[in-house]
Amino acid sequence: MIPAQTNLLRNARMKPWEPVVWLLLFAAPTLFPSHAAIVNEVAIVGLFAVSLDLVLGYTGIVSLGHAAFFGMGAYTAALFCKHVMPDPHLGLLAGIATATVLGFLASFTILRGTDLTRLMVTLGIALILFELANKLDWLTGGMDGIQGLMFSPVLGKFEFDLAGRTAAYYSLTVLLLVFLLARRIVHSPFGATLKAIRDNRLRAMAIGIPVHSRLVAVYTVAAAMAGAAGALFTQTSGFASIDVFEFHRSADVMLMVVIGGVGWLYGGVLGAVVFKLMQDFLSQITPQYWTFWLGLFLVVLVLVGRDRLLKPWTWFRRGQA
Amino acid sequence: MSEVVLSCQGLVKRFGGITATNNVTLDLKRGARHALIGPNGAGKTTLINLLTGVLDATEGRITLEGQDITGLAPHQRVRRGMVRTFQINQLFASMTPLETLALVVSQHRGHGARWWSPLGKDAGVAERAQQLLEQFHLAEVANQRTEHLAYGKRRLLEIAIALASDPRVLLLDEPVAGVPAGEREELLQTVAALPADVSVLLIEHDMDLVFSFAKRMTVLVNGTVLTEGTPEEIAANPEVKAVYLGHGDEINEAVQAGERAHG
Amino acid sequence: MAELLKVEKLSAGYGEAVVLHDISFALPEGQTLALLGRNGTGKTTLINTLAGATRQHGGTISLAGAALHKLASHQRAAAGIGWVPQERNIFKSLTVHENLTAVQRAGRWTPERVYEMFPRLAERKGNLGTQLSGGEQQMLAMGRALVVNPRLLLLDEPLEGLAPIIVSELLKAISRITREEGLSAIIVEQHPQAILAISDQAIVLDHGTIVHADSAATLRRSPELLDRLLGVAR
Amino acid sequence: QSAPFKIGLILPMTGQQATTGRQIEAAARLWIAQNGDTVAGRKVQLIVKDDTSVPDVTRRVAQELIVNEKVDVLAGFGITPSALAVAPMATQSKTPLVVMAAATSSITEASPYVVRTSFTLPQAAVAMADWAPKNGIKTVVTLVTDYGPGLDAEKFFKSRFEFNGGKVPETLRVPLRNPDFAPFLQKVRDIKPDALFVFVPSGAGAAVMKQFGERGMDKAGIKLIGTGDVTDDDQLNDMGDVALGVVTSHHYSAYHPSPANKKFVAEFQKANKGLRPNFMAVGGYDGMRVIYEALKKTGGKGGGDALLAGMKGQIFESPRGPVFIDAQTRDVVHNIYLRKVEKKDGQLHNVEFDVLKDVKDPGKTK
Amino acid sequence: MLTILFDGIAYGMLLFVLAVGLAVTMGLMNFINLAHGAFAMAGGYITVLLMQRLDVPFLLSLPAAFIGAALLGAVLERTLYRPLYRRAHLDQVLFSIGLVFMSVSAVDYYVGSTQQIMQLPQWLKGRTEIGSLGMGHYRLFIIAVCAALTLGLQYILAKTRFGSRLRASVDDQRVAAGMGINVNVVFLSTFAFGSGLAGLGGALGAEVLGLDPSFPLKFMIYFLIVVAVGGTSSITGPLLAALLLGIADVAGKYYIPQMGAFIVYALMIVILLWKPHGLFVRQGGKA
Ligand SMILES: Nc1ncnc2c1ncn2[C@@H]1O[C@H](COP(=O)(O)OP(=O)(O)OP(=O)(O)O)[C@@H](O)[C@H]1O
Ligand SMILES: Nc1ncnc2c1ncn2[C@@H]1O[C@H](COP(=O)(O)OP(=O)(O)OP(=O)(O)O)[C@@H](O)[C@H]1O
Ligand SMILES: [Mg+2]
Ligand SMILES: [Mg+2]
Repeated sequence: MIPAQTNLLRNARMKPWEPVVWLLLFAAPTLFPSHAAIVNEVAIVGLFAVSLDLVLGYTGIVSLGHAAFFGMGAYTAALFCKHVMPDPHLGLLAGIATATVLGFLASFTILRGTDLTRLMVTLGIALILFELANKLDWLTGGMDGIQGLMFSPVLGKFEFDLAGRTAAYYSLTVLLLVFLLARRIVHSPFGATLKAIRDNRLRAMAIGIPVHSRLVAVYTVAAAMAGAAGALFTQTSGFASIDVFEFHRSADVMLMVVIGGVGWLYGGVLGAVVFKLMQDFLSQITPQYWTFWLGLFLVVLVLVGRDRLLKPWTWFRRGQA
Repeated sequence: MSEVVLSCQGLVKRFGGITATNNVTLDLKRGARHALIGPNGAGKTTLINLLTGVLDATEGRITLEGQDITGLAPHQRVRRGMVRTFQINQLFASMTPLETLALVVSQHRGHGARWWSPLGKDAGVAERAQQLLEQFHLAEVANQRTEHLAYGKRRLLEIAIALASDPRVLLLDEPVAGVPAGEREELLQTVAALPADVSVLLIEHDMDLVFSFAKRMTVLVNGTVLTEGTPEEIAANPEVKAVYLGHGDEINEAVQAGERAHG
Repeated sequence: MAELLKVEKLSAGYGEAVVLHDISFALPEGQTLALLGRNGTGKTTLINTLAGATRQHGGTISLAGAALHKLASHQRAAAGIGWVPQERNIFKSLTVHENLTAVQRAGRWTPERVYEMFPRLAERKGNLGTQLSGGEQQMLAMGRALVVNPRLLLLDEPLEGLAPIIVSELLKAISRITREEGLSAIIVEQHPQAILAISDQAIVLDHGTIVHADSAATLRRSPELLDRLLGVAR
Repeated sequence: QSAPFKIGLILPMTGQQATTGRQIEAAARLWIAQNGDTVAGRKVQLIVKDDTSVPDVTRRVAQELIVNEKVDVLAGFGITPSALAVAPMATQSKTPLVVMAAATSSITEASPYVVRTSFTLPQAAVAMADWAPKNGIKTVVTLVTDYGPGLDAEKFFKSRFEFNGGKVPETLRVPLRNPDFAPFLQKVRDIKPDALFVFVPSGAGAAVMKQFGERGMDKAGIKLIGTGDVTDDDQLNDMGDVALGVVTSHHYSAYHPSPANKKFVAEFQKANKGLRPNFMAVGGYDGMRVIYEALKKTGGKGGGDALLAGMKGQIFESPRGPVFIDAQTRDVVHNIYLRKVEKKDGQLHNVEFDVLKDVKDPGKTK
Repeated sequence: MLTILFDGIAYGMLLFVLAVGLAVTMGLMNFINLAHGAFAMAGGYITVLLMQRLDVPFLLSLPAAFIGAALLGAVLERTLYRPLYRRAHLDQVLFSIGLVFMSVSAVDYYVGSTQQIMQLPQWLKGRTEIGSLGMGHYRLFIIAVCAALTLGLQYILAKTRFGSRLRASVDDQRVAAGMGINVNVVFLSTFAFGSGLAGLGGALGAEVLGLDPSFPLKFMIYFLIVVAVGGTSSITGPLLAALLLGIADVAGKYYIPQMGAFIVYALMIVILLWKPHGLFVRQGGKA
């Protein structure tokens, strides 16, 4: 193999620490059975964050309405359970399918414009879906959502238990599968064209990349992944509530991706872990004022930078001129 | 080998009240080494932007290999073999030169939509990328992020990208601006040495380079074609001298003026 | 003639990296200095240091007796520095006219006079910085430095990308301005011949230090010396 | 020494519903301060959690409380979806779930373990629909916030009011995210009904009232009536004179003239920097009583079903007046008062002037 | 009919004052400051607390809100914001959201989470009817203040060099400084001014929109809509956008109340798809 090829392939190779991360994640529900619920939540938002990173980090498209796809997946899974069958696997596929369709349609709104316009258009779409879910209460249960769903066991064997172990493993497995898929995508020539579009759209066109169809493709794929996260949400909690479309869901997932670092698939997962654990931890200590400390964390994180965060002694060193 | 490869008829581009391109008709023959010169703001860059589809023409028609491409998107024109460089570098800041070139080569070979195998999987792509790196003196910086490269190297990469997609028609917009004086000739020689059926259109203000490179020249003034001809004809054309070249003695006049002043 | 600029033992660079070492020279009022050197030898860094846009590590700069090195970048313009940066750096969200008026200071040079010198700019008054051709941006950068009404012009490759006829006119204009208005200038160029012709002095940089200082005329007449210093004889 | 008796109090402590959480927590703590933290020999421990008004967070918090903390009772619940999200877990784990705030009728039907000590919107709305036609109000336009409780209020008010012979020419629904009430109020003004019936989440009430006054609707002869959320005791005093004369129906007023209430209000204010308790607080306070009494009945043993049995059918004198936990529906039965805002001792109060006794939730179909 | 138009204009004007500061920091300084609402909230609380606790008259508390928020802006600019101008937009988002979280909790801690209600002076409470047109005095007052503000701003940006010096500094700090522009002062004063405007908007809006600690989060979307639709390159853009949205919202809710919340969002999406750079772009077209 010529050195150039080795160099090119180096990035795509699995690093030694990667299996370790996954082993730890999968060990968590067993090691800390009492925290299986939060592991499940982390896995779901982690999946959601990976989906956003694909568009935000790798393609440079800001989206503040990612909850639209999450919510679509969530409601589809709920309706599927209620009206078709309680099987979670098929429900998951159904959630993915509707989110994919929605993502494909929505992708045409993000082709043109500035970051700000895209931000607002995506946000607007999620807000409209929110209002729709509220208005169509014969279908969606309005503000109260669809409650009390009972799903059949995963693989026909594992009941969703009260402690949330089954839920955690179910979500982690889906996260792993989607993650591996995303990993493949970003290291492929297709992934490289996405990065090219992010870095310089003009030049990307000038080397023959069909920018619009790439954007449509990646946005649709990301929407499908977000839909999977939404379906998991419904299936592991037994309900779909209207706030799956809420602004704060889109905003939180964006924060997570940025906290973990954009354009690095593990960033989404890491951000989800950090954000959720921190939120959980802080709100235990001070249920009233935990947002203050979370805010402080974000401010400090940005001011000192991710790389220096764990080295407080460097915080006050002067930056260069 | 004299059939027309790229041609435009009656091309007009207006920006609000400004007519940057005014009824330009131009033919580029197969294998041409053609230079496009003209005063600053004459519309040279705009013309390239129109030909490549970066801008939409207000009026006029563009044909490539006999087919009308006026309405095609930029990337579709690239697929038909027309490639350009930019007057101001347009690079992929976060990628390395190696990745950049591998990407361009694989896109050119039709692998751009492949999502299942890694970028370096195809040995042919890697090989071609390596070859380009060496040809453009970029091998030693092949694995640095592009945004950290020195200006001269970035300029070289700009041109390497264009050549990576094996163009049939190559449009170069001031390719050597900012390239070290010693390397300019070498660079243009690389371009001149492209296969004989590749057609090249060059924009450049360095007249030594232009006259050593071009077999044919077009002069653009105020968005309009002033004249077209061989280098000899252009050099001798009084109008061209008046609006663009000058008479070649201004510098001396300036010197004399200066010497007079400083004694 | 009174000394306008005096640089002593100057060292400067970017962040921790020191690019320029121990630079000393002086420039009398009304004179022009050609600053030569191969790629990456520190020409731009020297110009930027004079303009206050790098990190200075040591040495002094004085302009007409005042200690320039103690001033912040924006105060140096008031002290009499006009700067044409190598990459032009036109303010892209301002129109041509605003690019000039935003930085204008009282003095002989007004936007109108700039338009007389570059009629092309007058025609493009309302264009945004991004809507100019490469050469027009170069002209605007020159005009923008002039309306600051400086005593010392710092020109970093001002001829790159200009049509030959403009190059010669600009050269004439520079030599006229320095002569008639007592302005001093430091000019960086890739093509030494053109610039030496209108300069009084020349210094050659290599690896961030001055390797040769001479009168421009002498250097111009010795191509073999130029070739040795710069690797180009043209 | 047996393990402490744990009450998991899940409330919105941050965000727009934060006042709800604040009032309920303060009331619960007041109850403990007044009645000690030991019941039938069992130490009572209160675990307060923030659910940020997001149902899935509520659910996870409840799950952790049940699985890790092994709480004996879940309580709190600021909004209906949160209560609904937890209901199946209450059933699954046989943990009694005491709803102290959320007011949609259907919550008690979501699980046999749900007990409510707050109120239901239909109770308040229907009381108003009964009172209004008797007091010269023949046409009413309703204005409610477009979500579960609002729709409940609209539905029950309208049907009962029309049953009583009144007319409802228009029902207006305000989006949840709505900064300006001007267009809706203008619409009402143009219709000129005898009265405007309003339900908005507490907090928005002040804005409605002010704009109502600003628009000169009172002068145009339109009365403002509504459920007690509009003249929430928590804020009433700051609303100023626009609130004077507004008639509302509700189960609790801080001005309720009973010794029990006087004591409750005084001690609540003392413990909370003068904060006036509102209907949320009384829901929390009574909820604690229901839990304490149930625990007593089990002799300190606890146990989900035993506690639940102990909660059903409790009758007691609350600061709001007599309260009965209907053993059938597990929902609260209490008086609904008609009140008018008046100035007493320099402060604005909801002064009760009429009462409908022992109102059951009309929303229960079974 | 006319009354609806009037209400819509007043509402739009209010949105404008609240958002214009953001148009300045985001559009002119290119800084994504989601904490804008926090400054508005600061202005609102300054007014309410001054009036409630110190009995300061309403008219005096308005400038106090402006100055207070501006000072707060200035202090934060010097200490926290300055190093972030050159950072990636996403970092700015993270940072300013962090500030919002902190401000929400801090206000909750010091003032409490209840709605603050302020008492307007008597002369602002009335209403004037001219034929079918009914005008609330407070809304008239808002319109007057906003009109004056718009004219003032327009003057500063168009007739003085400040606007172009600011944009020059944003385009290229290093070179702007080299051309003699005191970049730090330009940024500091702009930021403080933008924050002050937000504060004034918060003070004016407290009466109509309500005021509680979640204010910055609740209204962030509205500010962003105004700025996105109006485009970020002028003052007239956001003004017209705010008016358009205000009128559309009020009229929509009046005539088709069922459509309630959809109208504004749908309008925004349609406008942005039609004109991706906002309604009003700086002359010259495509960038
Ligand atoms: N977007 C635009 N809006 C308005 N005018 C424009 C725009 N782009 C270019 N122009 C004008 O069109 C004219 C042609 O510009 P162009 O860049 O094609 O010139 P050029 O021949 O490449 O010049 P140079 O040799 O200086 O690069 C210029 O005068 C320029 O000001
Ligand atoms: N921003 C920067 N940060 C760090 N190093 C830099 C930076 N800019 C330039 N340098 C380094 O400083 C040295 C001198 O660069 P400078 O730009 O001054 O050279 P120059 O003589 O102007 O070259 P050119 O002819 O290419 O313009 C080079 O080695 C370069 O790599
Ligand atoms: Mg050009
Ligand atoms: Mg240089």
